[in-house]
Amino acid sequence: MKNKTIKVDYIARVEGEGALYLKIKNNEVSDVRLEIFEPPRFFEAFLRGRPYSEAPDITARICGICPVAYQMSAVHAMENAFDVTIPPEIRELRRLLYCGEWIESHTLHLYMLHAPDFLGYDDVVQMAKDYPDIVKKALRLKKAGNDIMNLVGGREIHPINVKVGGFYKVPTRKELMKMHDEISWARDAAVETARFAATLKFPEFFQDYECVSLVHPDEYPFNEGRIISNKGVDISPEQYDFHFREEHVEHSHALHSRIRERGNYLVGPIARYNLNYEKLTSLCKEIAAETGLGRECYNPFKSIIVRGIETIYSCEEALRIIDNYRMPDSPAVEVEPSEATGYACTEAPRGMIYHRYRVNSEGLIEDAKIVPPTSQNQKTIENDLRNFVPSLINLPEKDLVWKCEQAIRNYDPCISCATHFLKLDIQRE
Amino acid sequence: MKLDPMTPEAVKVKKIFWETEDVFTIELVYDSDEKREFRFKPGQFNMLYAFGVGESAISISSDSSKKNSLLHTIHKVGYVTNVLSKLKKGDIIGLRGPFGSSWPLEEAKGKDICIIVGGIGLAPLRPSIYHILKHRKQYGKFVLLYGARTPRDILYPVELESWRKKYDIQIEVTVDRADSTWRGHVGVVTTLLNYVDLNPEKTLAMVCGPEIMMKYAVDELVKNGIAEKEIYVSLERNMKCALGFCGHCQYGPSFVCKDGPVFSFSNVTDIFEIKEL
Amino acid sequence: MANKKPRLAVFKMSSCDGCQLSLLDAEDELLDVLGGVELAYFPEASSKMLKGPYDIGLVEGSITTPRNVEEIRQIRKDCKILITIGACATAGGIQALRNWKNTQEFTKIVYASPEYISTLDRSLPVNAFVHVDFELRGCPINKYQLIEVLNAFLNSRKPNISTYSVCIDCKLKGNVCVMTAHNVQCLGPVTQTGCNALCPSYNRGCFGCYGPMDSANTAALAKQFKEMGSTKFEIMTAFRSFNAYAEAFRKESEANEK
Amino acid sequence: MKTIDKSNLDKLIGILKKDGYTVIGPVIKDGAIVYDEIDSINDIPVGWGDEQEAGSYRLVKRGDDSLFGYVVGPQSWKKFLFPQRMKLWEADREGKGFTIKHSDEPVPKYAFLGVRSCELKAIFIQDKVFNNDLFTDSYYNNVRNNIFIISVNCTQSASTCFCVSMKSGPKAKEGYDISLTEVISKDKHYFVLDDSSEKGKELIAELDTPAATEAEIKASEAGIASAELSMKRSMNTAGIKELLYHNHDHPNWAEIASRCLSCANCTLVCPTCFCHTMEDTTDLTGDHTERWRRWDSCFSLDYSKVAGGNFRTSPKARYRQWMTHKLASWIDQFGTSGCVGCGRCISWCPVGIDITREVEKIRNSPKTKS
Ligand SMILES: Cc1cc2nc3c(=O)[nH]c(=O)nc-3n(C[C@H](O)[C@H](O)[C@H](O)COP(=O)(O)OP(=O)(O)OC[C@H]3O[C@@H](n4cnc5c(N)ncnc54)[C@H](O)[C@@H]3O)c2cc1C
Ligand code: SF4
Ligand code: SF4
Ligand code: SF4
Repeated sequence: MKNKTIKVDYIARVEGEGALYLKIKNNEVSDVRLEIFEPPRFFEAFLRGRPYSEAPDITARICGICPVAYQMSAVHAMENAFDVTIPPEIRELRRLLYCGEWIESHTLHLYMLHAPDFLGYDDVVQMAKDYPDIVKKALRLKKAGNDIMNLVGGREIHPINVKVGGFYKVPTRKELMKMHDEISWARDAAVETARFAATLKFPEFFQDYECVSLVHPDEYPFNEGRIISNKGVDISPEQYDFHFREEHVEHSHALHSRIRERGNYLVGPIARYNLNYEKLTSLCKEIAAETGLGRECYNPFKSIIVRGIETIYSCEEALRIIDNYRMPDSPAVEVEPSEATGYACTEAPRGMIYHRYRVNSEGLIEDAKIVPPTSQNQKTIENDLRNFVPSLINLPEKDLVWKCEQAIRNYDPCISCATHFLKLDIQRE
Repeated sequence: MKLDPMTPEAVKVKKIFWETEDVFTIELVYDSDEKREFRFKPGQFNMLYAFGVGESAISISSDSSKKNSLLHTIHKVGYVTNVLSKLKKGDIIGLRGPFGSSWPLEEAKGKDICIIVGGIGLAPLRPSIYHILKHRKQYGKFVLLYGARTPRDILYPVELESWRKKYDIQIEVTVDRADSTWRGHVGVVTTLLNYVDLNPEKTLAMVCGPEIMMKYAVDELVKNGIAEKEIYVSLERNMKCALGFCGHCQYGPSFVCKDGPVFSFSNVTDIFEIKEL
Repeated sequence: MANKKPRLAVFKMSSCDGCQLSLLDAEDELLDVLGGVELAYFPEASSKMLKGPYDIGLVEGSITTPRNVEEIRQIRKDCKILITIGACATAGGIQALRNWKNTQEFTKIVYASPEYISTLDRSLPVNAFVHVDFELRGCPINKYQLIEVLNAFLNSRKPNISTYSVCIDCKLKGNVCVMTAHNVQCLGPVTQTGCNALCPSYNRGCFGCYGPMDSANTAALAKQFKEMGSTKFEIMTAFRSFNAYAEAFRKESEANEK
Repeated sequence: MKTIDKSNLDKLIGILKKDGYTVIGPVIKDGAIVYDEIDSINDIPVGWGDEQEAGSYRLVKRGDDSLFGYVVGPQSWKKFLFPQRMKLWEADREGKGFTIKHSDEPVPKYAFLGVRSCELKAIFIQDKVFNNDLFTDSYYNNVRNNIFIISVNCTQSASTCFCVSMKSGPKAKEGYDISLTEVISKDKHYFVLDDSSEKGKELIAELDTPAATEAEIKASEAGIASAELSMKRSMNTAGIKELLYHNHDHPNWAEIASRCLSCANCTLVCPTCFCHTMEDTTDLTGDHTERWRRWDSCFSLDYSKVAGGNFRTSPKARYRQWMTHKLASWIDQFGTSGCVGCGRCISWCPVGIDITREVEKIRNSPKTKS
């Protein structure tokens, strides 16, 4: 069949609501649109007029899946605006919180949302029937991440302990040490996870992405670094707006982001991995080699292995932080708001987030800009589909739809973030 | 050793049947030994426990001289009573009790008896009615005034009829809302006092029903010249432990669970009118 | 429990997904919970999307678009028991902040081509449109409370969900009150419990995730905040956050507007 | 009367621990003094005092190295005798029936160090509550019968204290195993000790506790007297039962309700408040269930709910219930006031409602009963 119209209403196992529209003409994709009909929630608008100190709590609510990345980006942007310097102990605790979110979120996506695609299940509950041990381990691993979020952040969704300047309360060494054994277990489970991911069947599909990620001289990036791409971007977060531009397209409630000079780009695990491989621990590198991932990855389907590697990293980093922990003298430093603009980029599990705030002399937010990972990837997702679908053109419709959804889920798209659910609507003419 | 009063004991449903659309009666025997006897005084109540769901205070509605089983007549209103209503013969529930004070059947000896009940309030008084009918000679005139919502809500209609036929008792029934079959009184239960002839000097009254109904009934009784100390009411409050520990059923200085539920009106006169006590 | 497993459906309106994620975050109980029901519709977790009717429907998110309105009406028809989960679904959520603003302007702030955006003027709770059988509060909900509600419905018992103040749980936990001991503004005395007094346990004042408790005396608390040194504006923003459109909080924030 | 010094006091803690007691004493947590397990005298807040006012509590440095230089904090001993949450029993479904199991955990054995006179009285009051004319609460009594009490007489008072009015302090007169009065003079720091119980005498025998001199006893009495003299608050309890019973429609109730948050803090900090509720939980299969008892409060709306209505919905009626119960109906129920004058409900009320003032307001303009 050369021309076709297929319509599937919803793509499941992504966070949020959207639709995919595909038009196939002469075995070519003539139009592809990732439609995001997640209702707009206007965060940037109602942040205006609110005290700067509320930004971490409010922006956490943009996304229940990666609230830490949001609230920490807000915190960093505010600290950037007011020139706040954070003692190293607090910075470490913040990294620990990221570790928690990465472990939790990557495990969720890897096992509960993405693996069923490769194995042909509707969901993890069905998968659990055939792979009970794997699923139980997955849940335990995910819980280890959530335990960190709970202790450091207060709770796993919308943590309450984060504030501009530090934390409300910091854990004692004893409290942190209590998690040590479980996280050591988690590190081993993460190694098995990466190995498990590598056993899945991957289509031969490579894309020449412009990978964009934070790069830090000493660390695998969570909360700090320059914005670097493999095609020449090398800027600080302050310069983000000069190089990246958001477009509003008709079919989506999310804004599409582009690099001004070149167009679409990729953020997320693969981008981070390709640009920061050197900063990974030796165990990560060892497993990357063992699983055949190599030093670089351009097959989006293999993002599932990269998530495994990053989960190992997060566990090891968490252990390092716990082992070296010294309780800070005070849970937070004083913050003196002033009229200023602050910028920050941090790495959510799904990719880089950009926050910019202009604050007035009373500490009220005058203007806010937030660019979540999914809107940065949206164009790239569409491109992937444009290039991937022709190879599938002869598949029965059901399988074709399945593959398309799988390709979208490579990105762990979080459409709540982008503003969130997918509706697939393929037309073949 | 006395059993821990907080732990329910297993009892078995011997019979369960619907009295009206939303009121049912269950008959219970001890699960450990069906011959084991229950002891209680008319007016007392039990805490009935539905496994995993919770407990409800329910008055005993059977004849206290029949000791091998207990009857409880229950209005289905919420979680616990809903689950109880679905029990089948042979099912096991928990029971704690009996608790609380009882109707003054000793003090009532030699006196005329006027029982005024509304709705489910007939159930807690049924054991007293059995007692008085059984010892009919010890009491004077015996009047039962009963108000139900509609003719279809009248409890124990067959039994009422047989009492009327077999014993020396005046029974007047009224309904709030009549239907086409109804030939009896319509209106609030207190109006039935117009149809009875009591000697206020030697009458003892027992009243049970919604609090508002009891207020009116007591008012009327007092107006008719019956002394406050000769009027008894049965009160209801939220109840959790039934032992006087949890505090929920406080009614001024009293705990309804152990000082009540049956009170001499003269002991509560001062607080009966207080709103939201 | 009945032989036939009850059919569970999870729906999303305008929200951050956090509340439905709570279910997936219940790692220890997840397989038992989902094993106890037939997962008929839960797009965030499953590709299997069965048509109604459903026995229990969980709805996350507030109603903010014409599309939401249509959906929620259909969901009500499809679900025997409808339970709203979270501050968005029960009170309009953080996005109800726009209810005090002009949506057109809001749209312009965020989107370059506002004409593409279709949205209602206000973000409203589900019960503004359809009857709701049980409301589970929280931003986000507490996963243990969610399991408790599902568990209670499955076992025909009353959910052990308290409607009293955060203070009660705060004291039961043995916390030291941040308001009396540290002069910190805390919404706990007028906020319904559910989080197990999380913020005070972290030396922070409650900011009201679970919305007003059953008899919230917000005016008295606002007066106290003032005496503690808060400005009207601070009091206004305190009440106007994640449950801004819940009546008691809405009124108090409006009383402190000017 | 004897005296004991700090190091022997520390030894006493050791002896108690060796005897299998969990020793509980005052410790600092998050800016207040609470009761928790202690290992030695070093866990006790040295040199700290407290400043309390209606709706406010602050720890302050005293400038000496006293061990007990503060009064009472937000917690009381009731959390050990009558825990906030406690499983009464659990049950498993078995066929059509079920079997009930009680906890086989050993009953805790507590030694309380630093029980103030008002708190001791509060314990006696709860003894009456949990042993009424018909029933005894074994859960309470099992723990209660196992405790060892070291009381401490107050030598200072907070502005919120009014134990003198309630005849419950500042000196503990009975019911302790050992009582201590701390004395810090220019050159000496010691405690005047009274061992009134057999058990107390037995333990003290193992320590170095010289007989107290007259001067030492005098110094300790002077400390107690200064606590009494410095007490700022008071409550006139004459005829208080009738006063409150006859003023249930006093306009002040509505006025209080305009300030009261119904947050229940007063009932939870009160050392005598005993109201609790029951909760039944099930596991997901529905085959295992547990009955829990949890502190409740007359300020919660569910407290007075019954099928089809609620006996006490207005905050006004809830506050009235609390105060009238505490100060009036308690006397009818248990032969004693329910208030020991510890002042906790005053300090820990977030809006600073003061029970002594509210009584005073009613007393000053009583509505005579018609
Ligand atoms: C002394 C006494 C005797 C009673 N006798 C009878 C009787 O013979 N027949 C009858 O049908 N009903 C009787 N009731 C009322 C009966 O206890 C309630 O209707 C029943 O508890 C409702 O429980 P539920 O779980 O079905 O309702 P829900 O409304 O779901 O109740 C939930 C909770 O509220 C509390 N509660 C609700 N209503 C009451 C209430 N009225 N009294 C105390 N606690 C309540 C219970 O603790 C229960 O756990 C009596 C009540 C008392 C106090
Ligand atoms: S800290 Fe807040 S929630 Fe806790 S008791 Fe104080 S006022 Fe209540
Ligand atoms: S803000 Fe209040 S309701 Fe929310 S988590 Fe904190 S204490 Fe709980
Ligand atoms: S009522 Fe107040 S002062 Fe009296 S004992 Fe209770 S908390 Fe202390």
